[in-house]
Amino acid sequence: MNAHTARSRIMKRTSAIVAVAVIAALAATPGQTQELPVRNCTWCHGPSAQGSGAAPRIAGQREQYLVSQLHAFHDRSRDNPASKQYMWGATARLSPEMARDFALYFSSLPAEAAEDGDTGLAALGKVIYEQGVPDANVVSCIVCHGPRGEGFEAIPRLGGMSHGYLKSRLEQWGQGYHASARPMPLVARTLSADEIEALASYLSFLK
Amino acid sequence: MPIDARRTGGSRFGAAETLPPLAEGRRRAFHARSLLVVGAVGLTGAVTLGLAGFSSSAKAVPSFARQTGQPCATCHTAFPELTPMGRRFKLNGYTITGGTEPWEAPPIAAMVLPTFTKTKVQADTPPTNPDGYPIAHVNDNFIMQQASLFYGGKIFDNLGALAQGTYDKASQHTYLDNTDIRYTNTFNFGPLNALVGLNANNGPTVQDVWNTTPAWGFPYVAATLAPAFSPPLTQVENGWGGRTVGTGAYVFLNDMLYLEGAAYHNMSKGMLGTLGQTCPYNSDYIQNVNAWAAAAYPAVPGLPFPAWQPWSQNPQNYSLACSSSSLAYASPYWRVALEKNWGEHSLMIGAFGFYPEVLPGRVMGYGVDHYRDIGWDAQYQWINDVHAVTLKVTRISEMQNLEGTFAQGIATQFINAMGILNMYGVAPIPGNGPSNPINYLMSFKASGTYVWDRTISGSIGYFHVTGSHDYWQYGNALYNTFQTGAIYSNGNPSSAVGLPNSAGLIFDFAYMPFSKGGPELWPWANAKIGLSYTHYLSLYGGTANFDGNGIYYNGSSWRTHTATDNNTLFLYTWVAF
Amino acid sequence: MKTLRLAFLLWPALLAAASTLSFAEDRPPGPLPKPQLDAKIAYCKTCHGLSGQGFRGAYPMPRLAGQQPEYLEEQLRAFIERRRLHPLMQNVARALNPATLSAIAAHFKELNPKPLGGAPKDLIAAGKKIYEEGVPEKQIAPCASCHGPDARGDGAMPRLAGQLHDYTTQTLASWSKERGQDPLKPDSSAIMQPIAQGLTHEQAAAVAAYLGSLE
Amino acid sequence: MKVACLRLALLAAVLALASATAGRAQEQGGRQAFEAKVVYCKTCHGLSGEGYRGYYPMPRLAGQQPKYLENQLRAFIERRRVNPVMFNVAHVLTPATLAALTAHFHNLNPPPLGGAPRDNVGLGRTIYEQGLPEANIAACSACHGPEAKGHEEIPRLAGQLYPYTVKSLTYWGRERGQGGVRDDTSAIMVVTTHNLDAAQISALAAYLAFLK
Repeated sequence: MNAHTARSRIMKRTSAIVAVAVIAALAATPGQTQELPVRNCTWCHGPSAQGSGAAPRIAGQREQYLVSQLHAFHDRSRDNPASKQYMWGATARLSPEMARDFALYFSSLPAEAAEDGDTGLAALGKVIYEQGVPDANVVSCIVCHGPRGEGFEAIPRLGGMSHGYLKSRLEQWGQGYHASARPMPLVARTLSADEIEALASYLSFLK
Repeated sequence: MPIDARRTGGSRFGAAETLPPLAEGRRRAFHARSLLVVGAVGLTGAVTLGLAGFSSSAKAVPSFARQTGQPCATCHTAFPELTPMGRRFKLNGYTITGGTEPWEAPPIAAMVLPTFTKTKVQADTPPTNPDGYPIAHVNDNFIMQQASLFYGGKIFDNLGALAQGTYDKASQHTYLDNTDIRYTNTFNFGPLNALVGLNANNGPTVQDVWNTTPAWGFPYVAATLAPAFSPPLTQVENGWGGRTVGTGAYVFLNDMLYLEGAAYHNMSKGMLGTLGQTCPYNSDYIQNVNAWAAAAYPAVPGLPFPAWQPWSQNPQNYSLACSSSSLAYASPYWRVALEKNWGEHSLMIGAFGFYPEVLPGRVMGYGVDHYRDIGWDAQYQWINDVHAVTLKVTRISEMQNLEGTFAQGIATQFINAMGILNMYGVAPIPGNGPSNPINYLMSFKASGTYVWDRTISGSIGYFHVTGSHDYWQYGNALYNTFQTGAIYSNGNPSSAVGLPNSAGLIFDFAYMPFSKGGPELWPWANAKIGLSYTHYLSLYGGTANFDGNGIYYNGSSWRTHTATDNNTLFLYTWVAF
Repeated sequence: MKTLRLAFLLWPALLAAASTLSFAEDRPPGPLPKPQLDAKIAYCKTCHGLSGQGFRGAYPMPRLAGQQPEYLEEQLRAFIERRRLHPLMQNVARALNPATLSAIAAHFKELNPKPLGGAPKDLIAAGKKIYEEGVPEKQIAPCASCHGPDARGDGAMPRLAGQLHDYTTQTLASWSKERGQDPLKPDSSAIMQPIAQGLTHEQAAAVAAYLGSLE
Repeated sequence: MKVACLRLALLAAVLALASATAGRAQEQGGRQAFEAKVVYCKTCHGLSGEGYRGYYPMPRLAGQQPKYLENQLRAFIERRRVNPVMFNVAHVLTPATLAALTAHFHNLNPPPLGGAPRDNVGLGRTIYEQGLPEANIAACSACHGPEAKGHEEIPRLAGQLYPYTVKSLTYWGRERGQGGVRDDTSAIMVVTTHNLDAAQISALAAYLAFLK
């Protein structure tokens, strides 16, 4: 009984100390995200914005691209199933200023490569990425997205994005979603399932 | 729940044997039912356990949808089951925004839950408690099971809460249901990203974000007017919810590793009363007091309370009569989980532990029961645009060092044997306590849920309870017969073979019309119309006549209890707005 | 950027100044040093063909290869003095001082690429006839009498051999509108004026075709 | 893995054989194949051939002189003009497809894509129309025409993308006239591109970018 009482006391004291320490730590950190509620984004896109699940990496993404996509969600022209489900609501009340701020913030974060594609397919993906398949009217991606998949202005950075995200975007363009994002629907329509798989694999490793 | 049920069940004191057993039976039936609801099958943290016998549930809280601008399906597959995003919303302390601001629409939501319950064979007695739902029938019960009011959302900055106030129709009272308050922040230490939170809640695993732990495990809703027999539950399952205060801290590292520590403290009876958690009283005691104690014992100065007053006129009576167990000391709880998300997949493996130090029946002087509950759990989810599959498995093993109950049982037996009149009108615990000072109980659950297009869900669950052999704990038909001289069904967990072993299957189908967005007028509304069926494979170590008892049905035909008699069809409608 | 803008603002002023001032005043006398001269010649060849053989751009750019230096120099002066109207060439020529101009003219004189060609072959015979015999009924003298039997020219008389036929046609058609435009300072273009006027379009085309085929 | 390697090998084989065998487009023949090829071109060069600003600027093809286009596509194949991507694109085109494509693009007339700095459009116009004689920069208009519509093998410049013009003029000698081919028309531009400085190129490109 005494032992239990003592244990209980220690526990109470320990939990109190822990609580105080944590509160102190919390209070001591500068509120770097006070104005910009980045947690609204990192909630799904991962704490370092490296993407999680269906939510793509947004860290290091092109600022102009991020802005354009936020607007596309807002005006509902980007109508992929996941966009519709998550991003329409998330951007419904987003002001253009805040969209710009978010874009600026996330574009400034360092990006990590997902490296979750099929390594065996990466070589084929590289050929398609760099050269296209002219016989099949598949354009080369490199001309718009750059040799390291770095993107350009409002053309997104692709290097190191997750295999699953890239794949579903390409598939969904082929299915008619987000038709306003020309010329990507045209590109996606010419790609076979295998080629999409290979491209997504290659890009997931590209840094 | 056998222990609790015994504790709260009929007294063996004095004229107990002469009291109408029916009342006792009702009581026990009621407790068994509430346990089913709460814990085993239990909805979320639902609360109250054997004690009060009400159950509740929290679900897709529309105020969350308003605050985030997200449809229910962002966080829930089939609510209240969470998606990876739902888990992160909770871990972030309900503070994610993106939708309406609190001043535009307060984070208040409401919910009603009308249900209909039908068992394969009607119960021996209508499921209700002495002052509870007055119009329950032995079968086919329609009830507006509960109505809840939520505060759900950000309070300010990084502080957020889910608090649920519930009116429970079956027990006809209002109480503070699942409550979880959090303060969170994020830190980066080099490559390490840490989401740190402080948390206060009112029941173990109420704060947990996976649906493998008892508070939010499958099935998510169950009848408050449930069948007479239900398997016993472990401590972490049977829900200290609503009767304890847990404080703790957690950290979620790199979006992957979750570590949590908490301590649960007892709530004072006064606080329980304030929060609406009525404390079940001992009917024997009341009957004793009202019927004859006052006459037998005129006022005696110096007694700790005026036992002769009608119980209802003296709050202290009520307080003392509270027969629920309480936590004797701060009881630790820990949780470890590793969740890995890749693409559309999410896998979690984890473990948790709860070590309640229980004061049985709040009776001091006989010692404390020490429990050690260790749970292992795993959950796999695959969610894409159309399909969502969730597979869950949980195994909880409990070591019971029943020091206090055992000692009280011996004392009760001694009192009964010696014919000693207990001046307080209350035996230490009713019944004889457990046969063994140390028992074990194991609860295994596995379930799978498939949701199509976020609107139609189908689930199958399997539960299996095994434990050590204990005649007194799990009932003894021969003993009952011998004791009472007549054969009654008392509804008490009764096993002809002294085993808790039970198993069953649960099927659940539901339609959630508003998961992708509610009606135009109020797009945050959520609803779930569901049908569930529980099929008992065995109860208390048997299938046919598992309790060794029988009853004269309709006054003439003799009937025994079969496990499948309890098979329950349950129709429910959740409407939250 | 600022300097650029400044240059832009100053540009019209520079143009105006250049047209009134003698080119010699703001430029060092004497020919350019070799590298700069080469650069200048390459500049000419951008339009007039890499071997001076002429080039068909938006307009036909005349062959300069083998051209008489005296004629070349005179024409460049005519551009500068606006006796011959050609905004582009006026602009080009005023950047050249006399010594450079001479050096360029000497350079082109030495070139002898094949004619650019492209003239309709069926007109060559008729053109040869006119070139060698003139059009007596219109008092048009044989071209050969001034430009020489092989059309190589001499001194102030330009070489015509190998000239782009479309350039020749266009030149003859617009003679009086393009050349001898300063009444106060008549020049040798007056000699050709009646001839250019006297030739019909078909005759001019025939002569041009013949000249275009001459090496 | 195996499948991937196989596909890769196949792709390589196709690439190698493509110049020797007739292109797929011709084999398939028909209008549909041609339309697909047109869409293919437009994927990069703009859906109306107006050009597109990717990581590399994709030049405007609309209104371009067929002869110029044809010559450039041949230049890619013959490696007179070095561009790995366009090499791949060009070498699968049959002569008939190529001719039809150039005609198709010649007939398009979308407004210019624009998007150039406007500060020095005036200087650009001066260079274009009059040249800079002191700097030995010939007037562009002499060859490319007063409206920059081009002529035969002389390309249209009007409406060309600013970054493309800048890039072309800046790296002229490195991209064009490669492989020691003597009669490549790109030689004509060498001197001018050499003499233009960055500011002048920018001004010129900006002027052309807005020209309809």
